[in-house]
Amino acid sequence: MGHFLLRRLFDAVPTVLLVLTLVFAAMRILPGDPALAALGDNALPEQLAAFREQFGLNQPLWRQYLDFLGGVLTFDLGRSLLHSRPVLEMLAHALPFTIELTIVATFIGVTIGVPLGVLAATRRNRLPDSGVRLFSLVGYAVPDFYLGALLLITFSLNLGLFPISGGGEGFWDRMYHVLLPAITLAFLKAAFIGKLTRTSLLEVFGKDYVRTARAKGAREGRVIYRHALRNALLPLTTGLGISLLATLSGSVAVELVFNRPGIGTLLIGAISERDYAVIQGGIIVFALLVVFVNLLIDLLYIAVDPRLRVQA
Amino acid sequence: MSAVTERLDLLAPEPSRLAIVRMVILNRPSTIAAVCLILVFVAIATAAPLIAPYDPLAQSYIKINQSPSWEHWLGTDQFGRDVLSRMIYGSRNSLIIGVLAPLVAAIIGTTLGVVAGFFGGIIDRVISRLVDLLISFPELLLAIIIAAALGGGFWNIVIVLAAAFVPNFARVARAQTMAVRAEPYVEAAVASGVTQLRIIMRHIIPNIAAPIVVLMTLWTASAIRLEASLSFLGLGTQAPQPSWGNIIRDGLNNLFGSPWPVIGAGLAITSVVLAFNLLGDTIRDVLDPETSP
Amino acid sequence: MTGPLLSVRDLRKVFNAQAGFGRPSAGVRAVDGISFDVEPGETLALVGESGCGKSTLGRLILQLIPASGGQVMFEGVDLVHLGTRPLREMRRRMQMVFQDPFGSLSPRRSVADIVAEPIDSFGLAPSRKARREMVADLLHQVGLPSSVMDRYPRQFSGGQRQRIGIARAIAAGPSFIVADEPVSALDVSVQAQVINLMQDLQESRGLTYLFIAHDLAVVRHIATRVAVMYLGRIVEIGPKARVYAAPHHPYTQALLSAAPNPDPDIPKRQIILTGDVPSPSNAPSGCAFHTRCPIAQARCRMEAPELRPVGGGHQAACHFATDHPIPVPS
Amino acid sequence: MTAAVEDRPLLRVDRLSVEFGGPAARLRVVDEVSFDIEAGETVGLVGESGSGKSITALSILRLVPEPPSHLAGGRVLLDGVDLTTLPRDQLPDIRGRDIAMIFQEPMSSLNPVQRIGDQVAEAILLHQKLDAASRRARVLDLLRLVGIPDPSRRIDAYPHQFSGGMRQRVMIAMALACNPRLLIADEPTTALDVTIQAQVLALLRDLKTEFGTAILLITHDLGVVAESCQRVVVMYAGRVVESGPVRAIFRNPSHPYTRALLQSIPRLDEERRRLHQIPGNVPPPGPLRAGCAFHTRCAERLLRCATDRPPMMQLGGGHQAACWLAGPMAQAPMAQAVTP
Repeated sequence: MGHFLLRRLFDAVPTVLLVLTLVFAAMRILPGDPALAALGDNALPEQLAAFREQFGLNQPLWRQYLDFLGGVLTFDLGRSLLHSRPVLEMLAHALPFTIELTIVATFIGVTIGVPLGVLAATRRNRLPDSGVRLFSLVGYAVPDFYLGALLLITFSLNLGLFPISGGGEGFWDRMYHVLLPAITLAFLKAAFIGKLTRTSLLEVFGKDYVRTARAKGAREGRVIYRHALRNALLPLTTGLGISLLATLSGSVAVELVFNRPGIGTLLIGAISERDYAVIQGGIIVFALLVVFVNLLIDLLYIAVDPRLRVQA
Repeated sequence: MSAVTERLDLLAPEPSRLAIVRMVILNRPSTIAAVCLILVFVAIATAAPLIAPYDPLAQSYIKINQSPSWEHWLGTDQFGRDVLSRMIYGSRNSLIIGVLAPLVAAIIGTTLGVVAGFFGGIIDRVISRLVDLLISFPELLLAIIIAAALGGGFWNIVIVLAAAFVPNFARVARAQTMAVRAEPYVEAAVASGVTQLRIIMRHIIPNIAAPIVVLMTLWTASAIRLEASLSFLGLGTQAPQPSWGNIIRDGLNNLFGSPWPVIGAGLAITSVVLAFNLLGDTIRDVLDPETSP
Repeated sequence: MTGPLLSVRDLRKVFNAQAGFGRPSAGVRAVDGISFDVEPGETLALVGESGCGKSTLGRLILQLIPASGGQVMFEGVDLVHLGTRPLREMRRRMQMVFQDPFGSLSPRRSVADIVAEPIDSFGLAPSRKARREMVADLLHQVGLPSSVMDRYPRQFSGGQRQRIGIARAIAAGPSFIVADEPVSALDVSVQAQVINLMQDLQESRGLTYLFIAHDLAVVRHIATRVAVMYLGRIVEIGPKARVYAAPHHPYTQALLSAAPNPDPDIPKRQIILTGDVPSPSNAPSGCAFHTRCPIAQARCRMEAPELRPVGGGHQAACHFATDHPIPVPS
Repeated sequence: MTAAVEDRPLLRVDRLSVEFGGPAARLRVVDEVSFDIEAGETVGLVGESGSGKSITALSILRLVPEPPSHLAGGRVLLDGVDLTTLPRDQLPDIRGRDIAMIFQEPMSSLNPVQRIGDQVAEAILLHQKLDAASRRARVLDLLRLVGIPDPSRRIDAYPHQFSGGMRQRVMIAMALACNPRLLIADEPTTALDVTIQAQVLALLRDLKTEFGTAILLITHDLGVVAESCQRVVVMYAGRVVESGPVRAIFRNPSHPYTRALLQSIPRLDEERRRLHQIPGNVPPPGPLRAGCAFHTRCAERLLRCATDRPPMMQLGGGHQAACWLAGPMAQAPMAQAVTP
């Protein structure tokens, strides 16, 4: 058990390093001079020089790389050009909104998706099964921001049941604000998880040990929940990981539609305003979130699959 | 059913491939609908200049944010441009990117996958390491990072989307290659003195083609959706070029006035992506029966 | 060409299981120092249970997997230390028949292309027409109508696919064939057809077989000499009649007594070994069989016995292998 | 075998028929199969692949998924109770308690994510009112009984920590948990090495003598049948072609298929120049066929064999064969002649 965990932790370090290098390189190969692009064409030469000085752009690349890495380790991500606030502070403010959206969306998505999948698998080729398949087909196709816009139009604009924008203050108000965007993401996740549950269950139904369970006299209910679903958890865990990551990236667009002050809005805003430090910070946060989610899924995997926990 | 056919201790003679195709397509109305929709979509995209009522870029200050009318079936956007024409030209964008990006990704990804899977050793470890890293990133995030670096624009999006898909093709190709390489008929080829290159061409590629083609069809759907998302985020097709994504983006700030541009463009994306997903499932059932759920 | 067609000397193969994180593992000694000769026209059978390394040995001899040590002299040439180009030339003289009828034929290629693969690879067919004639003749030799040439493997039964595999194996006119459990996956009645075919081809084309199998009855029928393997080593080797009549190694005795005989009246002198076949990754010390051997002594744990002659070209690797078979504990 | 008290066998399979596929392509995989199993007896159900032996066995406990299969006729009487007409929700009461089953693939027949102790205890949990402690004790006894070393430590292990032979022993322990009167073993040793197979077959024999459990042994290996079974049922293309005491079948095979089969297997105990070859291939499952299923490959076929289906001819002593040539006036029993 420890061995597998240790290896996963040990793998995470180079991954983070590689990600940071990718981000560092990405920011440095922007077409044109970053200072010019940031300050605009009519910027005065000394302004450009001050900007380069501030961002150390005129130092040798490896020097910039070390400062960059040093900064990340000491949580000093530099200051935002436009809002002259430390990037870290802006990120810290925005992060909770993204996290809560992802968690609520995942919760709703899984609690709808898994039962739907079980329903479809156990009543194969009958109404619920084709219903779930249609639902997942649509779910796979609808772009998240489009669904968000539709829900926004009907529930917020026309019916006025939900706020039109903002993240809300205080627990209940934030929950009130997060619900509609979470439902948007949860709809797509339920479709994905539903289909995945259905396919993994159907695959498990074909396995020999399910037949053994029946031969022992277990009734269908026990066969499904005690044996089949328990084994379907393995592929489901991978599916959950993929869907968590998909929600993270989906949240960017949905935050824009619902005007939520999350990391997504921050990042997209920074990109359009060419605010380097914030872009860099935003991408780093997303990258670290991805690595964290992957680690989380590996831990879940150990809990679910004894073969990883216990050596032969 | 699979357990039962095994249990039959015997292989019933397999129906010819044509029979499967006919059976799968004919008795699935959804597939016929999907194929028709794709054909319509392709027709619109190719004949865009002929059927679009107005020039998609023509602005007019007097007709800003008009709701649908006989003159403008979907109304106009904040620059007075005809939304319907922009949608028609936008389909061109989606089609080309939707087909091009997965194609480019398939070629690069499959080559990497086959090389890693067939030769193994250090090449395999390096490629797999990179693929595992990139695959852990959702496509959209990867696309955003690269788009942020490269900026928008048609060819950049193709590169962005292709780069986002390459890891998936590489991983599928590698897994399939290793599976085929372990088959006795490849060992038989080695024993018959067939050179490695010819083994790849004659045995590996034909036997991994099916899952790759299925992946390409499914990725066409994702490419169209991702292009729309990127354009919506302002990282894809740059204004004033029309794309379904940025039509929705523009339409958002005129939701009060007329939600129709958003609803129209959204519907277009959803139906085309749905059609390609359906097509992908059907192709999988025909080409790769074992893996169909 | 006098002397053996094939002589294997101290052949080894170590599969290094993934060196664990930080702790290099010793690796799995799948083939642990094996030597034997095969005379032209002979059928040497390799018998043993799973994990004994018989399939690995077959692939090692044909250089389908690189050897970790030792020598494989084939027609006077050491294959282990041969360059790729000359080795490729030698492949024409030695071919392989596989166990899995469904995996040994590429699903996407026609029977003609499959059978003609060696012909194409060694450029033996001057023209397309000649190629088709050669394929037709080969199919005829294995009892299949030439009309099946353009069909695909999925349209054939297990037995028919094995015949196609055999046609491919003899296509380039080899002198030596490694048959890796060619009939294990077939039904009894189909098994007989393929065994008879292989014997007919041996007579008509003067083939030499290395026949790998786990079914002792099939081996008794087809082999001229038998080698019994356990955990990567040969524990007994000799002419079939002697090994079956008077097995000298306790493992061979256990194998022969365990194999069910289709005759209810034959008294079962059952030697039932206890425990499981140890895994090759941590093979027991000394004689690998000592953990399950009914007559194991202290010496067996310390010292691995070498093959020693017990008369008439018959050898056994056991400290207590005397010239008469070991008394079987009642 | 003395007749049972009320002359009623433990299990009677009477003209059982099973079909697959919809109305368009109806595959008759099991065609009017009949045989009896007396209490405490081992019956071998032998046949090549495609003979329908496994489907027959699975159909006794109706473990073949319906659809795509369905019972097309016949009865399965357990102590007079017809399992084919029993409502489906009452079947679980019989499965594992009166009739238990073990399967061919030890590697995939156990639940990979559940400890073996729980899997063996499950049948007890389902059929007997025992508290957890006594259930665990019972499982330890069972594991010891089937020869698993150090059961107290192994009870909490997972299937992937066991070898093929050990897993098959766990399967047997699981099947015998509620002391069933009949154990159906579907090719229990086919996937095992020959020395391990010997251990498992010996274990089955010992358990039978100790608990009097009847065994229906499904196999394609005639050696296993000769060694373990008292009576044999030979199947071909979904039908029973011959059945009877094991010595009668091996000494006096009265159906051409049984004879050909016995002559085409290489023998451990005797030299044979060339194996007898049954021409043609095992027929794929198809619709109901006229005449005798083996006639296309039978060297001794008569004209009528193609059209008239031979009834089961009684040859005395429970030995019967479905062949026009095997009538009461059958010729002298064919010795195990070496074929010319």
